[in-house]
Amino acid sequence: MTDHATETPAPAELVLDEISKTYGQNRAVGNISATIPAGKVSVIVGPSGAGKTTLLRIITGLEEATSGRVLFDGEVVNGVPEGLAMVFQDYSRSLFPWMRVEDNVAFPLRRRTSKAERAQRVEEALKAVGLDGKGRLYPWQMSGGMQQRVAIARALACQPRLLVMDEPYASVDAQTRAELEDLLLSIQAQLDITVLVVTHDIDESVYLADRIIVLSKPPSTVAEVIDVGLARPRDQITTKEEAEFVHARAHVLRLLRGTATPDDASDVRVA
Amino acid sequence: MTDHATETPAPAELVLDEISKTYGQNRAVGNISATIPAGKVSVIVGPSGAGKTTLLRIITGLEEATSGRVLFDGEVVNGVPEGLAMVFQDYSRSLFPWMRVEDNVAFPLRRRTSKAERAQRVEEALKAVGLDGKGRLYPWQMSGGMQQRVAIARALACQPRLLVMDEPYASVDAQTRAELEDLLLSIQAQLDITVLVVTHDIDESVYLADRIIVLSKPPSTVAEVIDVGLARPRDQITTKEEAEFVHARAHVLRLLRGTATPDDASDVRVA
Amino acid sequence: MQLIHDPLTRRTQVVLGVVGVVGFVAVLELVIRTGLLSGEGLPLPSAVGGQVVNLLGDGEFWTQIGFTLRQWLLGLVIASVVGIILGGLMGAVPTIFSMFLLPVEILRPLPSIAVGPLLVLILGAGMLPLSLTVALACMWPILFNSMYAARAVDPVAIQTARTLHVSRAGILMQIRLPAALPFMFTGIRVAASIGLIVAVSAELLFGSGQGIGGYILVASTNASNLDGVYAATLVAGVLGVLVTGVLASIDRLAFGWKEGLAQ
Amino acid sequence: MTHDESTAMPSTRLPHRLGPLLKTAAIRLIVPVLLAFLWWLGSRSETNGLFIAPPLEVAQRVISDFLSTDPRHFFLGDVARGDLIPSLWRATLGFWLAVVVGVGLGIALGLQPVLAALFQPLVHLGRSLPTPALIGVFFLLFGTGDWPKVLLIAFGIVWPILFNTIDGVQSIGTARAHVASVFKISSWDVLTRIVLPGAAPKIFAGVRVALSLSLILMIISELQRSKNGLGNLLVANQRNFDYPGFWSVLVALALIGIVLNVLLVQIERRVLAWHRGVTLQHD
Amino acid sequence: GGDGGDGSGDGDELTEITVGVLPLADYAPVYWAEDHGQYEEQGLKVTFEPLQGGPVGIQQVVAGELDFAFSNAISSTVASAQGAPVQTVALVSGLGEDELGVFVTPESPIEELGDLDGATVGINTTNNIGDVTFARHAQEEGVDAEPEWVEVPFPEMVAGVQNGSIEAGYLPEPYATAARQAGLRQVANLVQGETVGLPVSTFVTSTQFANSDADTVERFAKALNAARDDMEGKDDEFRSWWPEATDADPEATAEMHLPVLDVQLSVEGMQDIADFMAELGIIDEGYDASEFTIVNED
Ligand SMILES: Nc1ncnc2c1ncn2[C@@H]1O[C@H](COP(=O)(O)OP(=O)(O)OP(=O)(O)O)[C@@H](O)[C@H]1O
Ligand SMILES: Nc1ncnc2c1ncn2[C@@H]1O[C@H](COP(=O)(O)OP(=O)(O)OP(=O)(O)O)[C@@H](O)[C@H]1O
Ligand SMILES: [Mg+2]
Ligand SMILES: [Mg+2]
Repeated sequence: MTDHATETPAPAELVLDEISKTYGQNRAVGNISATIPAGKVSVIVGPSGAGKTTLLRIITGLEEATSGRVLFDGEVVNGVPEGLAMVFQDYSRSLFPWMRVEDNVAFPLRRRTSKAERAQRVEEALKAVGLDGKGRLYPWQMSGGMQQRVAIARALACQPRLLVMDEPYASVDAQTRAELEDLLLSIQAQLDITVLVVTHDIDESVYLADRIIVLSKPPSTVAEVIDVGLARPRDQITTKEEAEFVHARAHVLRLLRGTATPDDASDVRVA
Repeated sequence: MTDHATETPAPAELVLDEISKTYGQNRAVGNISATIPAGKVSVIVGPSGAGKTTLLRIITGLEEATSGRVLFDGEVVNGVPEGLAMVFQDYSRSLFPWMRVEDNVAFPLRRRTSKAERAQRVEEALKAVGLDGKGRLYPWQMSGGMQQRVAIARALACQPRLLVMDEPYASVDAQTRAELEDLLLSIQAQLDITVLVVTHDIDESVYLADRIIVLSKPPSTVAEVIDVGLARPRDQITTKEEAEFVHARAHVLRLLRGTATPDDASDVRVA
Repeated sequence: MQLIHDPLTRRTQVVLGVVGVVGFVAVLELVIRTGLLSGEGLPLPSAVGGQVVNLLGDGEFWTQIGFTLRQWLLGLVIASVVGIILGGLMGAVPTIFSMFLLPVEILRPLPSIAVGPLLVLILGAGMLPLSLTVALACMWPILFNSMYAARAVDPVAIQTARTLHVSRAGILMQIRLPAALPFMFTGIRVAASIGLIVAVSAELLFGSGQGIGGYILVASTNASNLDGVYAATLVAGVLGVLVTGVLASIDRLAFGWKEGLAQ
Repeated sequence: MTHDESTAMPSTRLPHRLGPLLKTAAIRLIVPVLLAFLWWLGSRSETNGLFIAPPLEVAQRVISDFLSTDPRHFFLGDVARGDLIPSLWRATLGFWLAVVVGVGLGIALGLQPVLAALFQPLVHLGRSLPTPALIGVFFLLFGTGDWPKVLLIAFGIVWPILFNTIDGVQSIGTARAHVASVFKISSWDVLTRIVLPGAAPKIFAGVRVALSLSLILMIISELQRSKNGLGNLLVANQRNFDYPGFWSVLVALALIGIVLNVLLVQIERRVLAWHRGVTLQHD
Repeated sequence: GGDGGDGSGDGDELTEITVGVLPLADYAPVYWAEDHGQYEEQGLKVTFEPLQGGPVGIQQVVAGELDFAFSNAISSTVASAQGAPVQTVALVSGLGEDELGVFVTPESPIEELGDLDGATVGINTTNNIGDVTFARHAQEEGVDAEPEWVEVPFPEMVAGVQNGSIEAGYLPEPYATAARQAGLRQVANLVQGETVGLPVSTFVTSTQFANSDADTVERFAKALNAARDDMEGKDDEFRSWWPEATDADPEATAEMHLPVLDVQLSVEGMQDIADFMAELGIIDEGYDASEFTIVNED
C-alpha cells in the first residue's frame, strides 16, 4: 500500500468544539467536545441513536452542526476537507451497483492519478482486504461482508490523512472481522494516518483504540474519554487475554450500562 | 411471560443425522451430524457461507436436505414442526410491513388464542424486549435494532418448545444486545425450552451456550462440539471475566482460524 | 455537484407552483399577442380563460363532465378486474403466464384509439364501446404491475409465514395479497390518468356527441369557435390532474406502509 | 470433501426434451389460436361480418400491401413505402426527441427542487391534456408536414420519461450522494457516472411506456391533417368501407409493436445488466 | 327500431326512430320537420343522435345502431360500391349556387383555379363532395388542377389558411361566409353552372331496415320531402329559425348561402354522380344506382 505514498503528508488532528445538532425538535447530538489525536486510532462507542453517524457527518462536512465547530488541523471545517476518506455504515448503498468492484474502488481516483497508478492502487487495496482477483465482479455478486470490504478498499485506495469509518465490520464474520481489524491497525501504522472508527462492538473498540470516546444516551454528551495503553502491535488472542484489555472492556460496558463507578476505571488511564 | 403457559410441554430434542445440501453444483452443507439437547441453549458458529442459515432452513422444514434427516423428538422432520418458532437473519424482510408491530406479533396467535389472551401475550412479549408502548407503530418506523426485537417478540409470544434464531442480535447496539442475551437466557430458564442460535459473535456464543457447534469452512462439517460448563444464571460482566469464559472464547476463535490445537481445549469439556 | 437538497416546505412549493403557472400563462399571452408565434387560432390564455368560466357556468357542460367520468370509471373498473385477475394469475402460475404471454404481447401495441371505432360498430353507440376503449388502454399497466407484484412477494415473508404455520390459503390472503396490493394500485393510478385522456379522445374521435370530447366536437362544428375547444380541453386536463391527486392521496392513506418496502 | 454421484446434475438427453418442448409450444399457442378462431367466427357473423374482415383475407392484404417482389423497393409494397415508412420515421423522430427532452429536463428537475416546484403544476397539466384535442394547435403552428406530427408524438409520450427520470434521479439515495461529496467527485462524473446510471432503470421503465405510447400517438397524429401515414390509411380504409385494409393496418401495427419491444428488451439487457443482477439477487 | 305503424299518421302510437344528424344547413329539413310537425303527420317520433361525420353515420346504420343517418350521395355511393348494404332514401337539398368555395389569404400568389395544381389544400374529408365537385368544376372549366388534399376540420380551416399551415382551404357554408368575413379571398366557386342543385344531401338507411320496415322508411322520406317543400321560398323564415334550432351564429346565418331545396331524389341523379366518380377512379365501373336508391317522391 505504501510504496507509492512517497511524500506521505502529516496525519491530521481533529478537534470537536461544543458540537450540537438538532433535527427539527429532535436533539440528535447534545454537546460534544473531544480531540481526535493525529496519527492515532480513536473509537467512538455509544448507544444506538446516540448520534454517532450524525457526528461523523458533521466531521466530514456532509452536514452542518447546529452549533459548535470542527477544527481539522486547526482550521474550521467547512465542506468536505481534503485528504479525508470515509467508509459508510450503509455500505451496500454506498457502492455503485452499475460499476464493477475495481471501478468502484478506482472511482475517487479518477482525474487525480494516471491510469497505470490507478490500476496498481486498486489492485493493492483489493489485495489488502482479501479480495484480490475479485475486481471484475459487480458488488451485488458478492456477499455482504465482501461488499463491506470493497467499501474499505475504496477508502484505503485514496491514501487519506484521515480515515473515518462508520461500523465498518458490522456484516462480516468473526474471522474476517479479526483480519480486517488487524489490517486497519497495520495500515494505520505504516501510513501513519489518523483513524476514527464508530463501532457497536466493545471488544473491537478496546482492541483498536488508542482513545475511546464513550457517548451517553441521547441527547448525547461525552460520557468519558478513555486512553488505552495496550502495546502495539496488538494480537487478536494475546492482547485480548491481557488484564488491561479485559478490564477496559468491562469498564466500557459498565459506562454504556450507565453503572460505571470510579473504581472500575482504576486500571485504565482516564483522559 | 410464563403465567399463561400453565401446561408447558416438554422441551424438544433435535438430532441432525448426516445432513448435506447441494444447490446445483454448489455444496452448501457438507455432512453434518449433531444433537441439540432438550431444554438447553445450543449455538452454531462458523465462517460466513458455511451453510448455517441453510442448516436452520432444513431444521425448520423450509427446505429439504439433499441427504440425511432431522429428528424432532425422535420423529423425522417433514414440513414445519409444531411448537417451533424462528427468528430470521433477514429480520426486516420477515416482518410484514402492512401490519402494525402489535399485529405482527399477534399474527401467529390468530385462531389459537382468544382475543384477550392474545392482546396480553403481545403486550408481555413487547415489554420483554423493551418495546412496550410501541405496538401501534409500523415496523418501518423503527430503527433496525428495534425491528429485530419485534421479530424476537413475535417468536417469544408463540411460547414455542424449540426456538431457532439466526443471528438475532446482529443489528442491535452492545447494550441492548447484552440485555437481549440475558432476556433469552432468563426466558429459556423459565419456560424450559430448547434454543438454537446462530451467531457471528464468539463472546456471545460462549456466553449463551450450553453447547457450541463449530462448523468448518464450506463444504461444512462439524469442526468441534464444545460443551460449556459456565454456571447459570450468567452475568454479562462477571461471567465474561471468568477464566473458563476467556479460554473458551480463545478456543473457538482458534478453531475458526483453523489453528486449534488439542491443548487449547484443556479447560473446556469437548463432547 | 450537490445531489441532496433540503426538501422545500409545503408553502414554498405552493408559492413556486403558482409562480410557475402564472409565469407560463403570462409568457404565452405575450408571445401570442405580440405575434411572435403567428397568431390566428392559437389558444390565447385570456380568451380561453373566459371560455372556461362560460363553460363552468353551463349546466349542460357539467352533465358532459359527468358522462366522461362515468365512462372513464366503467373502463377503469373493467380494466382493473381483468388486469388484476389475469395479471395476478400470470404472475403466480407459470402455465398461465406462457399461455397468455403471446396474445398479450400482440395486443398490447395496438392503439386502442384505432380499435375503438370497431367496438362502436360492433357494440353500437353509447357508453360501453367507449369504456371498452378506455379499458383496452388502461389494462396494460394494471396487468403488468399485478404480474410483477404477484411475483415479487418477498420469499422471506412467505417463509416466515410458513414457520408460523399459516395455511396455503392464509399465505395467499394474508401475505401475498397485501404485499402485492400497493403495486397493483400503482398500476391503477398510472392507468387512471391514461384512461381519462383516452376517454376524452375516444369521445372526440368516434363518440356520439357525449362527454367532454363530445362537447368539444359539437363546439367545433360551430364556425371557428376554437377557444371553446381549447377551454374544454383545458378542463379535461385539470380534471386529469384532480383525479391523479385524489388517487395519490388514496395511495398514501391506504398504502403508507409501502415505505417499509423501500430498501 | 468430494462430490458423490448423487449430487451430479441429472443427464439430459435430447429425446427427453422434445416432449416438453412440444408441450410448451402447445400451451403458448392455445390462447392465440382461440383468439384467431373467435376472430374468424366474428367475421362470419351476419351483422358484424362487414366490419370484421376474415383473418385469411387480412393476411393476404398484409402481404400484398406491405410486401413486393421488387428488389429496387427493398421488397416493400406500396403501402409500406407510402405510409408505413413515413409513419415510422415520424414516430422514431418523436420518440428520440421525447427521450432527449424528457431525460434532460427530468435530470434538471430532479436535481433542482426549486425548478421542480416551479414546473410541477404545468407538468401535471401537460400530462393530463387529451392529446387528440391538441392536434389543431400543432397544425396551426407547424402546418401539415412531418413536424407537427413529430412534435405531437414527442409531446404525448414525453411524460412517462420525464416523471420516471425525476423519480430515478431523486432515488439515487443519500448514501451515494454522500460518497460523491466525501470523495470529491467532479460534477461531470457525478452526472455521467452516478446520476445517469443510477436513474437508468427507472428511465428505461419510462422509455418502455413511451415506446408503446409512441405507436398510439403516431396513429392519432395522422388521423387528420395528414397526407399519408398508417393513421391516415386507417381512417381512409374505414371511411371507404375497406375493412380488410383496415384490419391489415391493425395487424401491421401489432407486428411493429412486437418488433420494437424485442429491440428495446435487447438494449435494456445490455445497458442494465447490473440492474438485472441486483433484482435477481433480491428475488 | 321503427316497427309497427300502418302508413298513416293518425294512429295513437308514434313510431320511434333514431336519426344521426349534424347541424349543417344542407340538412335543415330534418330539423324543420321536427319543429313544423311533418314527423307527427307521418306518425313518427324522432330522436336525433349527433354524429362526428357522414361515414360514421353509414357505419352505424349498417350496424343497426341508427335507423337513419344523414349522408351525401358521394359517401353512400363509395360505401355501397364497397358492398355496404345501404340505401339512399331521401334527398333534402342540392348544392346551392356559390355554396362551396376554395379560399386563400389576400396576399396569396394563388390567383385562379389552375394555380391550385399541386397546392396543399385543406378539406374536411377526401373522396367526398369537396374534391369531387372540385374535379367536376375543373373539368367544366377545362383546367388541369389536382391539389394535394389534406384533411382539416372546418373550424380550423380559416386559421390554418391565415397561418400558412395550408395554402388554401375548401369550405362549405356556413364556414364559407365566416371565411369571407375573416378577410379570406375566394379563388374558386365550386357550385356554378351544371353543378347547381347537384343532389348530394341525403339520408340513408340499411338495406335490412329498408326491407323489414319499408313503411317506416316511406313515412320518413315523406316527412322530409314535405319539410323540404315547405321550406322552399321561405328564406327569411329559414334564416331566423335556423339559429334557434341549432345554436348557430345568427350573424353568419344572416349572410350564408342557402342550399337548393327544389330537388327530387332520383335514380338517374344518383347514377350521374356515380358515373362521374367512376371516371375519377373513386369507384369501379359498373355501379348501378337503382340497387341502392329507394325513391319515395310524389
Ligand atoms: N435526517 C434526520 N432527520 C431527523 N432525525 C434524524 C436524522 N438523522 C438522524 N436523526 C436522529 O438523530 C438521532 C441520531 O441518529 P444517528 O444515526 O446519528 O445515530 P447513531 O448513533 O449512528 O445510531 P446507530 O448506532 O443506530 O447507527 C436519532 O434519534 C435519529 O432518529
Ligand atoms: N438458494 C440458494 N441457491 C444457491 N446457493 C445458495 C442458496 N442459498 C445459499 N446458497 C449457498 O450456500 C452456501 C451457504 O449459505 P448460507 O446462507 O447457509 O451461509 P451462512 O453460513 O448462513 O452464511 P452467513 O454467515 O453469511 O449468513 C453459500 O455458499 C451460499 O452461496
Ligand atoms: Mg449510525
Ligand atoms: Mg446466514
